[in-house]
Amino acid sequence: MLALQLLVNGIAVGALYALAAVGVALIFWTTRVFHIAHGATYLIAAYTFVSLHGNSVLLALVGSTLAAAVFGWGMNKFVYRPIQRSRESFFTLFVASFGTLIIVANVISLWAGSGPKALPPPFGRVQIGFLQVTWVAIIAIVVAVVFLLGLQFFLEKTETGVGLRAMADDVELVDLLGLNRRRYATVALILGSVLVVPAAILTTYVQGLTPQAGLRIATIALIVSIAGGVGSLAGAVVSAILLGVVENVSTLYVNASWGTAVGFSVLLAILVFRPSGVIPRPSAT
Amino acid sequence: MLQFTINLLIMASIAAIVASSLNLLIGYTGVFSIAHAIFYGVGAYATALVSLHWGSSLLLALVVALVSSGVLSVLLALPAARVTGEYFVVVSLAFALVASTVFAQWTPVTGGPAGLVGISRATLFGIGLNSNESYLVLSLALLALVTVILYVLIRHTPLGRSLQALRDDPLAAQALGKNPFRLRLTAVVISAALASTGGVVYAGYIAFVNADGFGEQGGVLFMAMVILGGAGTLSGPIIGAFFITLFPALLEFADLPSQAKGPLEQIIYGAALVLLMLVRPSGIAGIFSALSPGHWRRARAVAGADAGRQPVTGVPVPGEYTPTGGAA
Amino acid sequence: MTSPMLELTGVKKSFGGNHVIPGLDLTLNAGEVTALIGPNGAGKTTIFNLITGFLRPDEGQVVYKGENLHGVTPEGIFRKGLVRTFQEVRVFGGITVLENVLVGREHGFRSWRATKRNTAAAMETLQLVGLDRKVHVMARDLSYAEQKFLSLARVLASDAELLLLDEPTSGLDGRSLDLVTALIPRLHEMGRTVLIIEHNLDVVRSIAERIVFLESGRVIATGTGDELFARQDLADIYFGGGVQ
Amino acid sequence: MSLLEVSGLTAGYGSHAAIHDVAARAERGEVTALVGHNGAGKTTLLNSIAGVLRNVRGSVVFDGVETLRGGSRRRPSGLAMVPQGMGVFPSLTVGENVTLGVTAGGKVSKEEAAERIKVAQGYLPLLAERWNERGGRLSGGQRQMVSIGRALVSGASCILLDEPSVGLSPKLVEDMMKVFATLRDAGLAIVLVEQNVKQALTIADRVVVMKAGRVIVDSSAEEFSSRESLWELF
Repeated sequence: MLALQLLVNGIAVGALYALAAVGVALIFWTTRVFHIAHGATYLIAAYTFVSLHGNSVLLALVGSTLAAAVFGWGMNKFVYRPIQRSRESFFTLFVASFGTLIIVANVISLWAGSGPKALPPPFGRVQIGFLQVTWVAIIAIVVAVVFLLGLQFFLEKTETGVGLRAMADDVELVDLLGLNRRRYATVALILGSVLVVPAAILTTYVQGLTPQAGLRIATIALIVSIAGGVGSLAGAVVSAILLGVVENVSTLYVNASWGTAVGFSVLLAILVFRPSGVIPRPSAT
Repeated sequence: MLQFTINLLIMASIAAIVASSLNLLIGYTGVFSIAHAIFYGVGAYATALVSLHWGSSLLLALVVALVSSGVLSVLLALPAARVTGEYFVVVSLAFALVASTVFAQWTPVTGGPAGLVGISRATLFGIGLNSNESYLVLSLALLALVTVILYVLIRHTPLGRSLQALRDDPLAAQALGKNPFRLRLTAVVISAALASTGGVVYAGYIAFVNADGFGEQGGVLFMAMVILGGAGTLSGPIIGAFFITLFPALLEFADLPSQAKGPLEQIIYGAALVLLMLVRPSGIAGIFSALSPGHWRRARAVAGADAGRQPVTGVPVPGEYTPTGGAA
Repeated sequence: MTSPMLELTGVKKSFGGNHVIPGLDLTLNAGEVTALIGPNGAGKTTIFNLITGFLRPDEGQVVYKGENLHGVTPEGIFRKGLVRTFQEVRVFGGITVLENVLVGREHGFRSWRATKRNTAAAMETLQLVGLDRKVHVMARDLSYAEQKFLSLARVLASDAELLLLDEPTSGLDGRSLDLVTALIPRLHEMGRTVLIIEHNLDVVRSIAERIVFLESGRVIATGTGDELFARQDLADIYFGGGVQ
Repeated sequence: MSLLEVSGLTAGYGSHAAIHDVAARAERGEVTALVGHNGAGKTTLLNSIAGVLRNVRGSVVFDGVETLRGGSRRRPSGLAMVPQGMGVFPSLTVGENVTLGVTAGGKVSKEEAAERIKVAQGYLPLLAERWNERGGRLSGGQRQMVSIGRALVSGASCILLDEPSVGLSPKLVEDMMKVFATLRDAGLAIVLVEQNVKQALTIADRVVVMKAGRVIVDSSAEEFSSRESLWELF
């Protein structure tokens, strides 16, 4: 019974991880950058929300979405693209991304303090059968489903969405065909950054917020999107939920502080034994 | 003031030892690890445990540190062999997060969040290294030793040449009889063992060990030292380590509220990383090398070394697995 | 009569239902220079990959000096005495020219002691390809033609008996082209066995003792240059049409 | 004036020039066959025309406009490329693969896009038959057709084809050549890189031979066919 409860909690957490991870996946497809600065986007969205939500929740929502989008756009325009123009390696890009995360996290802790921030839990919980589920968890699952389906629709049905999937398949071919790779990268960075907003807000409601959360969430997003199989959104979602579930269910056996470590170990083991990920993309040959 | 300077130099030398050993991976083997602080930590904890249970012999602590970090590093090397290049960055980051949990939570061994206290200063051949000055000598001597080992390994051994060949072109290296798995494994083990010696000095000097700095935060810092200084050069990581350790000390003299200093330091080196990547990815050593001709040419960045390499035509390569499905 | 050094029998390979090598038999005799020619897509590089362990045959076997190479890794195959070059230039850019050559000669810990001897041999090879004045230059600072020479020097300096050269002259012209063309007969004199993929038919004519003509992964004809280039049917295949 | 006119073109990778001082042209309603052995520089020439390469010097005039001017490497619209190696996106459907061609050609109305697709399906019936199949599930020949279809729907007046017949059966190649002939007759300029010289000659109007990065022959197809032997050109 407890296990079932933990399973539900795990799915809720995993749903939020999935939202963070698909953003990273989209950005990786188009820019080939391990966008660890996604953690910075998360912090910017969450802190904007926290500081504005006293005035109006709606204003806070709009504000944090805008902030995330602008940051993502700026990252591409002022960091990734200039570096890519001089044809530097992935590691150069990654280090620059990491540097940005460090800057943002510390500017935030100068401005807002390095201590934890919390939001009042808004809605309490409901009883479903023997399960106690918080409303936040339910909202998290619903929001994740809605956003992921929306993303799926975008990728399947719009011209730009198809272009993004093409990038995941074969970037060089996209170049050869004369498709506008730069535009796709811009779209992916803005879209990916916006997708992290609901994750940032809801996670803040559940777990609170510190400047250190940025690196943690970005690492989760990166490892999840790689373990899921590069080029595969479904894989990212599956491994995000797997991570959430393992994290929570493992507390049956070990202290809760080991949760993430156990979850990561599972994902690392998957990568060792199945380097192409949970759901590998179709082979090019 | 003198003690303050000595303290800084000791910490900088320790950092330089770890950064130089990490450079063997990032700069010379093409394995991009952010997990290296783990082995620094293993060295520190090993020393603490030796000191608490078996006494203060430096040599014993070194042996235990070398062996335990070498053995543990195989765990990291397994994915390094399977997951190549760029993906390993993320794998190592995840590794570092797992390790920081282990350091902080495995209370029976590591003392948990409280850490291990009461570590004594080391003795070498029966002589106690009790003063800070003697630790300065120890740390500088060890840094010199590590640098010499790396120099000989990289410039004058077949192994060093093979590692660099693997870094520059794994496929061609394989065609010339190099086993990528075994080479990466060897490099990771050697590099981890060397890094642990930094932890040995650290634990004896500070006399206290807890999980701070041995997880992802520390890992990022060491990576930053290597990159800022210049990967793939012997001097680069040392320059980077001294820069990152000493530069914040200047802030000590600035009139700033104390809680602002930490973040400000971090912002400075974060900004240095971003700017350097935008302007000159070969690091500070790369800037020097651009100014002076001749053998300094070696100093060209590895961070940018694979730029413009022609794509592999044709074959999927067994043994060169990447999660992109390239090995399908 | 020379003994067969390498024997491919019934080798098949397909990629995603595309039968690149539908069934290949090929024999190389020790000490011969054999050229593989044929239109693009005939499967020449695939054959190299199959021989050197970068790809595994779906069926059939590759036998080197009586030993089946099935399941041997590329590095293992090198140690048995087969070495290859790649179509594109693949030098180790971050180490010197001399070090590049040493990499192909040094294996395991015993080579520590042999460094002096290895260096002498490497220098000799570099002289052969005209890079002896650039031994301490970083490989990435060489010109394209020089990098091409260096990849050749690397395989020559190895102790391998069978050299597989994938388009050693591509992208070269003038003097560089002549240098490579002159080099290959010298390998022959040194007792090496050479299998070469080459599109420049002038080069093929001047160096190959035996030419294997491929089409769609099959051997269509084998013979000397004079024999093959006189045949109209082969010209038709090379320049047009498929197998009728 | 020719639709596409290349002159003094030198291009390559890094510091290595793979083609030197190349001049060539392509006319509307003509098939220009570009032949030569591997490494002769054919693909480099195509890539520099298509604006994919960075190190390009010289002049490429397309439809009266200099496309290399001012360091811009933009592909001229009206020029479509069918890259080497059956370039389809394996996880995209045939429909999505083809529709990307419309996107590559620039903004058009929905009606125009639908019309172009219909026309392309007319030339290549396979496209309609397999519209919802994933690219990764197609055979080599089918992929090539998708790749050609994608070039057609871009609204191009000139199509560059890089060795489209490699790895295809003679029957498929023959069918493909017929498609090219039809397109030529519809007024398109076609640049066909082929190693299969005889095959190319069946539809070519002009033949350009490259060797070691230079153009060594540029002649009409009849003139070229009257040569005794081709061996010395290779």
